Amino acid sequence: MAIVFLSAMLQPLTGGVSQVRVAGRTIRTIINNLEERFPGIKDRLLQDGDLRPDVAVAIDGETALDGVAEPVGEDSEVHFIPPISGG
Amino acid sequence: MPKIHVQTRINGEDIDFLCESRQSLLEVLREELGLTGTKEGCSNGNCGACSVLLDGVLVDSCLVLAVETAGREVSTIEGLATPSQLHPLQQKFLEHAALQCGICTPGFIMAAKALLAKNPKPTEHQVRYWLAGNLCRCTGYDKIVRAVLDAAAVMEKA
Amino acid sequence: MQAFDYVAARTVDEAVSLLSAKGAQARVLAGGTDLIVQLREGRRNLELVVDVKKIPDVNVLTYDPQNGLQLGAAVPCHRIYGDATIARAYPGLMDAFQLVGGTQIQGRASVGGNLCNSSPAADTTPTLIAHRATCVIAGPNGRREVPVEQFCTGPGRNVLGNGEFLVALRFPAPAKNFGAHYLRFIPRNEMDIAVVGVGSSVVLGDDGATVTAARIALGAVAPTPLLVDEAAAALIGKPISDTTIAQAATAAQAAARPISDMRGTIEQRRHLTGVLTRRTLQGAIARARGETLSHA
Amino acid sequence: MAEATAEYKVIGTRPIRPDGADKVTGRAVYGGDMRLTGMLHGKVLRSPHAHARIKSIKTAKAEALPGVKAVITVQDFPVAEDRMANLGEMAVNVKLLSNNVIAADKVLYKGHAVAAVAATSPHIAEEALGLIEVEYEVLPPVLHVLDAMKDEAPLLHETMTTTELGQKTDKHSNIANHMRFLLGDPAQGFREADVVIEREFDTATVHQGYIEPHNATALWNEDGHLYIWTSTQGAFVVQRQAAEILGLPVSQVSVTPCEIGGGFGGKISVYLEPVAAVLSRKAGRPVKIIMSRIEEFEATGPTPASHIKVKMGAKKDGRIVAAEASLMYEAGAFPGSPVGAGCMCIFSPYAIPNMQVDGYDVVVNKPKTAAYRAPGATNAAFASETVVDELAEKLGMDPLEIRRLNGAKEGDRRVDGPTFPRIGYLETVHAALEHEHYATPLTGPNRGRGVASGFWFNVGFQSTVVINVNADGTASLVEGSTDIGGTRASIAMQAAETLGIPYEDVRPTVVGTDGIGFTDVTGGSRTTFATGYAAHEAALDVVRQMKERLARRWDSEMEQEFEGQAERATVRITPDDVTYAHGAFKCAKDAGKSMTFKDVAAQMARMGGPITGRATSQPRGVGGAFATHIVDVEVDPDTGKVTILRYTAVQDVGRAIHPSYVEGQIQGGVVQGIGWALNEEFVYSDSGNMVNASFLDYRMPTTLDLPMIETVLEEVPNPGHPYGVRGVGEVPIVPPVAAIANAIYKATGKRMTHSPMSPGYVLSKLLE
Repeated sequence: MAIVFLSAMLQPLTGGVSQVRVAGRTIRTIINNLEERFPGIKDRLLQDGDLRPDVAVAIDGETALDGVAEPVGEDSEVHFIPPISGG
Repeated sequence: MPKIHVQTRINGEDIDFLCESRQSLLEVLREELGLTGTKEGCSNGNCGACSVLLDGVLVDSCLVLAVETAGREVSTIEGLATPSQLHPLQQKFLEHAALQCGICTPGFIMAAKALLAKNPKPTEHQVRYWLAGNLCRCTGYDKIVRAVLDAAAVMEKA
Repeated sequence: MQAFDYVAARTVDEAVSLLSAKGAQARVLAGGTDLIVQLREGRRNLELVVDVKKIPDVNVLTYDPQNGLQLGAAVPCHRIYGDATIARAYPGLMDAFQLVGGTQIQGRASVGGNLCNSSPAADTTPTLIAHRATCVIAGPNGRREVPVEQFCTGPGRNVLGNGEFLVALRFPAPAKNFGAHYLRFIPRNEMDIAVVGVGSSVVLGDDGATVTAARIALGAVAPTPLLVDEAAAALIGKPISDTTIAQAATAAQAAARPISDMRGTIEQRRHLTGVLTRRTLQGAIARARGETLSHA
Repeated sequence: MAEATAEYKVIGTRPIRPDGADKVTGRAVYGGDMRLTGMLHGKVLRSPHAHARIKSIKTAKAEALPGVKAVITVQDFPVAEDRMANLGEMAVNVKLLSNNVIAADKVLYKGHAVAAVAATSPHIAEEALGLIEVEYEVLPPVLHVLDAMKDEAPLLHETMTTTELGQKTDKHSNIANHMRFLLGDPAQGFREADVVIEREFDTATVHQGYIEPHNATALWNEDGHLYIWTSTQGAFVVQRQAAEILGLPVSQVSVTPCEIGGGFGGKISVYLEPVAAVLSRKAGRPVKIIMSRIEEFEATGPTPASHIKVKMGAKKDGRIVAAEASLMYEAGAFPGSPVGAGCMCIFSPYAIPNMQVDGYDVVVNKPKTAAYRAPGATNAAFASETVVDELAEKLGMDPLEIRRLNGAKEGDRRVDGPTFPRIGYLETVHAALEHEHYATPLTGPNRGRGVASGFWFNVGFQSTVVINVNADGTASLVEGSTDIGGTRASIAMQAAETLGIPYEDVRPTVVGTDGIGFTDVTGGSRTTFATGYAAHEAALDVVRQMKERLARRWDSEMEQEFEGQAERATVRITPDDVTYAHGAFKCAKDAGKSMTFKDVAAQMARMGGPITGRATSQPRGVGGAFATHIVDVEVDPDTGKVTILRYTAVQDVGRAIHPSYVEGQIQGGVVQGIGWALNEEFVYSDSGNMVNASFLDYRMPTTLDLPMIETVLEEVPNPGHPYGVRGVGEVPIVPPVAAIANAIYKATGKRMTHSPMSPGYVLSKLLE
């Protein structure tokens, strides 16, 4: 069960919960499971089945590259962060 | 607007061209004569990217009307190297990585050439004072000053 | 850039006739480092540009200890301080002539052009005033002379009438115990327009301690460069002291009428007027005593 | 710092860049140098108002001017759809991007493009601009972030509502986005703190200041294909933006990147390319447009002005226990400032248990901001690094000691959540502490020494590299990363190292969208890292193919030696039996068999034909970069003018591939930071007109304003790269503003809370 960190931006939907263990071996299933627990959170993360353009996923500190298909380890840390672009 | 026929010398060659009186030497070099080595950075004399020598004197070619060059001698970056070899300044700029994007490099090399002709053994401060009319945004100037000092030393020996 | 005709005049008379025919629609081209920028940015529209650089009279550069310096209006800065004798005779002039723009600008810019552009912040005018320069003007009615402190009449405006243009500047030979110094304040160390500029000169008595004559001229703190007699009065006839210098600085601050713009505020300019008056007087006094100032 | 260490032959050396001769002789072709047959010159008509509605545009008089071949307005562009498009590095709203290229119904900043002309000369085109009649309904502008955030402020976008903590609201406002990052319990943290410092800061709008103006040449062919030549940081990103704005399939847009005269993030968004394209289609001839320097300042993408509040609390022993910040950034005319990156960088050098950072993205009537080297981080570091300095002073600690005590290391958590991988921040602090500069006391009146640290993420993104082996044993490397800082060399060096051949034998060529696979921008400090990664992989591909060819050759030789004998079955040579080191292939099963790289290359035609290595990369393991800077200044008490006496920049560079160009990136970033700190700012009139839009009054440092910039390359190899490379280009610009502010405080006793710290500002503080 990966540890999903819920940022300050998502906490209004999670009643202030900032961390939760969620089952799922890809980001897609993790988000689906999150939706069941915190309705409305899916729309904040996905758009037409893929990550929203203004959302990026970091797994164990690594920015995920394969979007919702990204695999997630058994006790990985998952963070939803803004995407970064350089100068 | 009738064009003016101008006869001048560029890099040791007699050149003549037609231009309007409102065209700068920079514009004629680049757009009429295809000598695009002299670069445009600001077109109002504040960056030195368009530096050339006019009768041996360092000037911004954007602030010289092309018609003014009649009967005078213009030297641009294209005239610096010999067929077989780069000028020591060109060589030292490469060895010191004294350029990154390179847009200011022709202007700096022409300015440094004018400096060393006047003052073959300049101090660091004299190099910085002379080159203050040339802006560079990539290098922070450190390696440019070192390249000019190094070229001066090499040319002094030659 | 608007289209215009270009003529390279060969003589003063030819230039005068060309200029008179076109009035405000014609302008003299010497170094061009102000004029070409104004034309390119549409701040000035002309039908005719009269290039004077081929006229001998405006390229004069002569000096002798008796008659002083004759400086043609179109002589570029680099030629002036390139002449070792003149540079040694007038260090106070060289302070300003070496500052106008970067090296490239000094390859073209002329002192006459800087004066005729008549910017309140012109680098050369305060030191021309401190050196008691005289303007030699040619025009339809022949030649006339105007003391340089009267030349500028407002931002970008001067006494030149229709068909007139500046031919040369005359400087008296430096008097015994004469010393002058010009400083300007700029945010960077090069390539800026002066926030404040001050040109000061003094003549000392033989004792090297009393001031027998003085001139303090301010740049960029009034619609025109400003000769401040009250500041000179604080020094003349008195022994040199920090007090008299401070009084001169205060008088200069009082005379200044600065504005706030992108280059500086009123308070900053008023403060700097005092600072630069003090520093230029100290420099002028040192030179009057024969010392040389370390230079950039 | 590694010269060619025993470990590597090429990496760590300082060879001459392959494009060097062209650049020092003036032969290199930059975008502005383009000359095509029948080429017209384009000029853009720009709004004189900072905020106005366009009522009508009449172009008849302009079209009638002899020499004018085309006049266009927004009507000549396809209607831009209000949707997001993925452009490689960034996602962008197509409607907002298009409206910035050419105004639709409103102009939102002075200089906003309204129309454009193509003519047989630039002068005629300029005259024609004066004949275009535009009727405006002028609206009140809003020019400062704090004013724009007020409820009663004039609204730039009537339909825009605020996204509050990720949730779309229906509140109409100039605040496009309010985001928040939270870690731990800041309120509790501040209760435990023995010392708390709180300060507010303002930074002015600043420009990248690249010396080459924007340019674009376009030819929209009669067959519908669009060719673009331009100086850009990313040909593929220009291709996608042009395709989106002009409604073309990507395959119909070919972009050739010319040499680029500096970008620093400012040459990623398109401004001229779509305009030149539409002019070209209407005129039926190629069109070149070059921006004037005034247009560069008024109408490209500066970095945001900002207002920042910072509050930090520490225990007596110096441990920072709580930190809060509120960052308000001006996005310019359209939403999308780098406030998010600023929020994630502001406290990143430190491991702090309780942090809250709020970021506000606010539109104002100024040009839309674009990236500028570690975008958003320098503003933030100015604030946080000043407050850290104050904490040290209040606690009687050396400013580097408090940084060492709190320095972030592997496993510490950033405010946005993820933990750090192996990083080198503490190494930079230790190196600074032990540096001769820091050990040498600074003496003399009105002098002060300041320190500051900085962080930047760096990015990976996508690159493609192809390596063609030549018959003489040399290699031609094809890549898509435009070379602004010597990356042709740093990429060729990595390929040469992996191929085991000399650097001089690898000839790199930068090509456009028709010549290589997708490659992201040269930016984000990624080029030597990510394109270098692909070059390494492509080189491995070459070696692998050579091993396969050799295995077949040697196996067939075995066939002769064992003519029909039984043992033949046991001795088969497979590629796994072929080893390669120091330019020589050896056969593990037969010491007598070996061939050099050159031998194999020479016999390719006999061994299966041409060998082309190919690799694409989208690397993970992007190593973030840290820096710690030391600066000595002298302040003239009479004028407020600050002189830089000495500057030392310590930076974790992972592994320096070409040390001269790594030093160059650091020196260039430091000097841009010095300009930002001392004299660079956009000065606006009340009506929203930039009054200092020239290199005369937008004061960038000259040679005479600076000493030599000393660099210390700390090498903590990035495990995520085969050669340990970290991005180096952006972090050097992060510490300077704060370091100089801290130095001025030590020299004058006055805390600086505004940038630039111009003589006028410093004097006003001295006279307080």
